[in-house]
Amino acid sequence: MDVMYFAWVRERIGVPKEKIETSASTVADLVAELKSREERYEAAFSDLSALRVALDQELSDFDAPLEGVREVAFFPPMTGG
Amino acid sequence: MDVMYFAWVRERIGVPKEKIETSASTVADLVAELKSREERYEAAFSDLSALRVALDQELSDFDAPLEGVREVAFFPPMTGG
Amino acid sequence: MKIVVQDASFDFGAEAQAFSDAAKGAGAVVTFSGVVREADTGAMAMMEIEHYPGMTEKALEKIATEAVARWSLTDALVIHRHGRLVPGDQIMMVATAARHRMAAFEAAEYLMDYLKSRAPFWKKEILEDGRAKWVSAKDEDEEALNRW
Amino acid sequence: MKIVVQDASFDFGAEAQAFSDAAKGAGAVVTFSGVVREADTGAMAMMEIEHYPGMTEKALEKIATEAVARWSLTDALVIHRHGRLVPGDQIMMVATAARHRMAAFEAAEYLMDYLKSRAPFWKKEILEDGRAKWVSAKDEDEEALNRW
Repeated sequence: MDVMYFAWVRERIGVPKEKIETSASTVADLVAELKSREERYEAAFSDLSALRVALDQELSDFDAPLEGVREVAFFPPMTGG
Repeated sequence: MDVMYFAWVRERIGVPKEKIETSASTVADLVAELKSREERYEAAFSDLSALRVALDQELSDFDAPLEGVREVAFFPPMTGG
Repeated sequence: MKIVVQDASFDFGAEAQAFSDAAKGAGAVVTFSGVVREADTGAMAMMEIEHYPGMTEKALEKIATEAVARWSLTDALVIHRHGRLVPGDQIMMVATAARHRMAAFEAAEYLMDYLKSRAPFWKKEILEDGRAKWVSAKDEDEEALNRW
Repeated sequence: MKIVVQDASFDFGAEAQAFSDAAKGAGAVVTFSGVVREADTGAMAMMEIEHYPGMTEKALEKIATEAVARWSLTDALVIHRHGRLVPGDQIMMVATAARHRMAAFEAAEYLMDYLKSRAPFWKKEILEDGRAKWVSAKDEDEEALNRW
């Protein structure tokens, strides 16, 4: 699965994109798994209320199932315009 | 006093502007005086709710006094934009 | 602040660009522009816009000054044509510049609402068959003033 | 409908004019354009706008399609830049065309509200002293979505 990071999430994790092998069934499970792996994920995901998630380029939420999803992206609230 | 007419009021009265000698004390008195003079004023002023009045180029109303006023204008509701 | 009442056509794109360039510190620029449409019934050959020289400029100046004060605009622009226009011609435009988008939007809507019902312009539609009809003021335009 | 996401600058006046020309039957055209302001604190040297290629275009397309349907727009335009900008640069613009002014205004505000909080752009301010700061989303921008 491709996992992407934007803005300060990208900066804390240190890469814009990586391939992750996981059997996590929801976004929240994936986040918990990443946080347990390394300190930099813990730093990026410490406050989920400050984060947004997109599944296959559609905004989603942390309870959403990952089955069939090819691309997950984590980022802070958007600030366009 | 200069009296001006715009849009269909002008068309009914037949002139855009005229000098009127009057001792009317309010706009309503002036209208009554004009209506009594000629049929075309009667036609133009038959429904005051469909008319607006400006005194010296400021929107006003039919109860307003005419003392000191140099220019009175009658016209239908505006349709700019 | 710039208020223009003229018979001649104007260049909407160039005016919008110049307004935006002059408003660099503002952040947010809103424009509204109106084009002569076909009449609701029948093919319209021409639109004639009558106005009240002298009062028109004063009324627009007052409306724009109020908008600038109420929404702390950094700038405002009103251009309105009179005389004979054909479908497709640009009738008028307003533009507002502010630090934040909501102020720029609200001020532009305010300018349009007041300009429509409080500036002395009157539109007449001349159809292709020669019939002519003064455009009636709409109740909804008068009611729109109540929101301010 | 035209959606453009690009690094390059764009010509606001020319885009506004072209949009208005193409929308002749509409009557009412509203544009909003945003310019890079100075940061609220300290002199800003640069603004960096990051985006999510692919998702950005899809999100803008969805927002514009919804606005067109809801307000029966005859046309809509969104242009948004990414990459490095300096104060005074044009960041983005939207434009809407409709038969009546209220529809054009509301649709443009809707586009802006959704674009601000639902299209994947992130702004970073780089001050002259080298400090950098991601712009925080404002509660008022999220709350603005509730009105639609």
